[in-house]
Amino acid sequence: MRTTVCAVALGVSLAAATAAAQESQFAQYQKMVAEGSPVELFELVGEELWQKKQGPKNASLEQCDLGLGPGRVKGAHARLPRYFKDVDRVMDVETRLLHCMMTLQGRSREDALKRPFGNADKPSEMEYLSAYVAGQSRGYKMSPGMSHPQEQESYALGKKLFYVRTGLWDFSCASCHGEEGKRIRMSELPVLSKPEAARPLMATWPAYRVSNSTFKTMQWRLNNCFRQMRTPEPVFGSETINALNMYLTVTARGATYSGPGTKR
Amino acid sequence: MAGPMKMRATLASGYTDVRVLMSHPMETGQRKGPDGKMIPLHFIQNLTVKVNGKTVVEGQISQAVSRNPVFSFRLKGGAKGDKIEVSWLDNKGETNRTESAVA
Amino acid sequence: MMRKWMMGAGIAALVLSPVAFAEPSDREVQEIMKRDFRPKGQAKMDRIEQDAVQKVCTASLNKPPAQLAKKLEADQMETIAYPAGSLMGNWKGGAAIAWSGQGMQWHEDPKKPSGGGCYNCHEMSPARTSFGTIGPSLRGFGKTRGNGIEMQRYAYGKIYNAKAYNLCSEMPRFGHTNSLTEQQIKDLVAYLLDPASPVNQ
Amino acid sequence: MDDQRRGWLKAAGALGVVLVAGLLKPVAALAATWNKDAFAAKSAADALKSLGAADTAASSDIVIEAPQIAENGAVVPIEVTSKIAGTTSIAVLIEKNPFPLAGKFDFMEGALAFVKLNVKMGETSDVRVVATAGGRNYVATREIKVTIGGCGG
Repeated sequence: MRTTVCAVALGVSLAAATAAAQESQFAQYQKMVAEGSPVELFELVGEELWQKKQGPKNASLEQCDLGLGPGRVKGAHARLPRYFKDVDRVMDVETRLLHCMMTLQGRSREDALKRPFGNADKPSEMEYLSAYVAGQSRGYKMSPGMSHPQEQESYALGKKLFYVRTGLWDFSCASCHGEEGKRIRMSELPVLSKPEAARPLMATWPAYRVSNSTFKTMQWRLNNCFRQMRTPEPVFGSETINALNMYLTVTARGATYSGPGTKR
Repeated sequence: MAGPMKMRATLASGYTDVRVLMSHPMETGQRKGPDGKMIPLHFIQNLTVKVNGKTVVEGQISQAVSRNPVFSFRLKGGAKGDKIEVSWLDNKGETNRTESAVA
Repeated sequence: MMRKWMMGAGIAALVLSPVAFAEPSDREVQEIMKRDFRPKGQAKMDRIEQDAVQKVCTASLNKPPAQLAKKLEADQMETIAYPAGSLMGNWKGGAAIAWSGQGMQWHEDPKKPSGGGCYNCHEMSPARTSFGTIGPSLRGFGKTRGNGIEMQRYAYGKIYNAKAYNLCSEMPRFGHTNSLTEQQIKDLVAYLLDPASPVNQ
Repeated sequence: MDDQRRGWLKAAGALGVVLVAGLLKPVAALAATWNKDAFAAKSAADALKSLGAADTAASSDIVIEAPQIAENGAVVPIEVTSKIAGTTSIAVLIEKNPFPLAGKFDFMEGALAFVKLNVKMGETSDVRVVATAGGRNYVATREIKVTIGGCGG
């Protein structure tokens, strides 16, 4: 109790000291793994796929409008999710990439989504593209859309969804990510409703994930959480997935994007 | 076909830092594929670092090196523009190489 | 689709605070989820159909009104089917069930037995150093609480349907959802209570 | 069969120059030696014997930088520096791996005795690093703990 009072009184410096004292036992590991990460290999392949002509229209994605206008990739990831007038809805980066595959390349939704999530032996097109696009936002401040009514709706829905008890085993996102200092086995669980926990996390997704030996996207992360919550499968690019992503990204806003990251 | 390699060679204080990323499955021969069959051993065995055509590091490695290997080496001194080349050879005889100038 | 609940939220929306405006109702959220999920493997759509417990715990953010909680806990207690005879199975079987985190996921074979995933959230045997902390430590459970029939019934019931004891508990209802069989739950009871179990060493 | 084989040899002879110039040379130009016995050894001691480094003296001039505890054994970063003058090679061995020798690096004029790599570790283990300088072998050891995380398994 006394430390809490002191921390408030002393402000930043002590707060920093407290954070250091509570540093994860895996901090050194995570730092070294991030320094020696193969993540850039995925950005390289993603850039090739971005420029590759394919689909019925034999077009590349280079004219894809990720929110800054056609063909502007620098800094775009850090401003997503946001409202897109041309489709009158909120989209995160993967939903928008899917949209561009369909509109620019003329591919069907089925074709473009045949394999949204890959594996180590064969990463997916979406994973490579996400790596490239995210890498182009390194150093940019995260500022998802928050002004359009639909963006605010999306945030509000995401926040509600975060606390919905559901699935065969009655979990909500908050069951695991709602309380400080909790673990699943040895995995430390960030309290994602808090900016200080959401920022470092959202600033490093998508990411090379050591457990999968490959690159993974945010939609995969959410999909995989629902799998472990024993629900049916959320639809790729659905309002539910976009809203959860919006809620987490808005909670993390202001962070400097430093991904694509490297995770356990 | 081999996936991409990426290298960065940068001048540090008194040495050149070489960081190289390689796409490779580094299969241990002890993992089952989706078809239930064991995936055979497939891993990089040799790697070579050259500066301006002269070999400076020769590495022999095993399947215990992680998938998509990342290595760092340090070269004495060095100057901007020095040509660094890294190549590898795996147990199936596949090879790849990349080169870049010290920045 | 969600326009309805944005009506009247216009003024709040002008203030750029993300927390200041109206939220969708629980019912609307349910409808959106039903539209946005698809059955896959053994995970059918009924799994996101909220029952009374899930509804109340969602609406109250896990702080249900006391009287309602009491009534629903009593309902949940009635779901617990106690087998006749001893509730103590084999602790060795229980050890494997407690350690396994598999089962009931959409990619898994429903014919294969599930694990209990106990170590995901609980410390149990001191020999297992990889354990979660979402639930309380169960180390020495039987040693400190005894292993008489009352304690067996409590442990069996808690694993079968944790919501009978604490309505908004984060613990799954392993028996009620047919995730674990009667024998598996008995084995877990033994893992918790048997003096020979590593949990009690 | 014999005829066929002779035919193939003849063709190979004719192509010999091309083969050497176009295919074999790049492969030969790579460091083509790979110490099979050392890498197949099932104990660190046997691996070191095969490397001709059975006798080692402890040295505090070999610096191993690695996490004390690794969250996932699939990628364990290890950084090794030998401050021993004239170091010509560094070998990295993971004692408890089925085949302990993970890598051996030879340093020629122009390179510092330094390497950083990621290795797989099946379980908590000592990591042994052997540096060779002036025909003598020096050793340093460090334990790395490996945990299992996640709830899918």
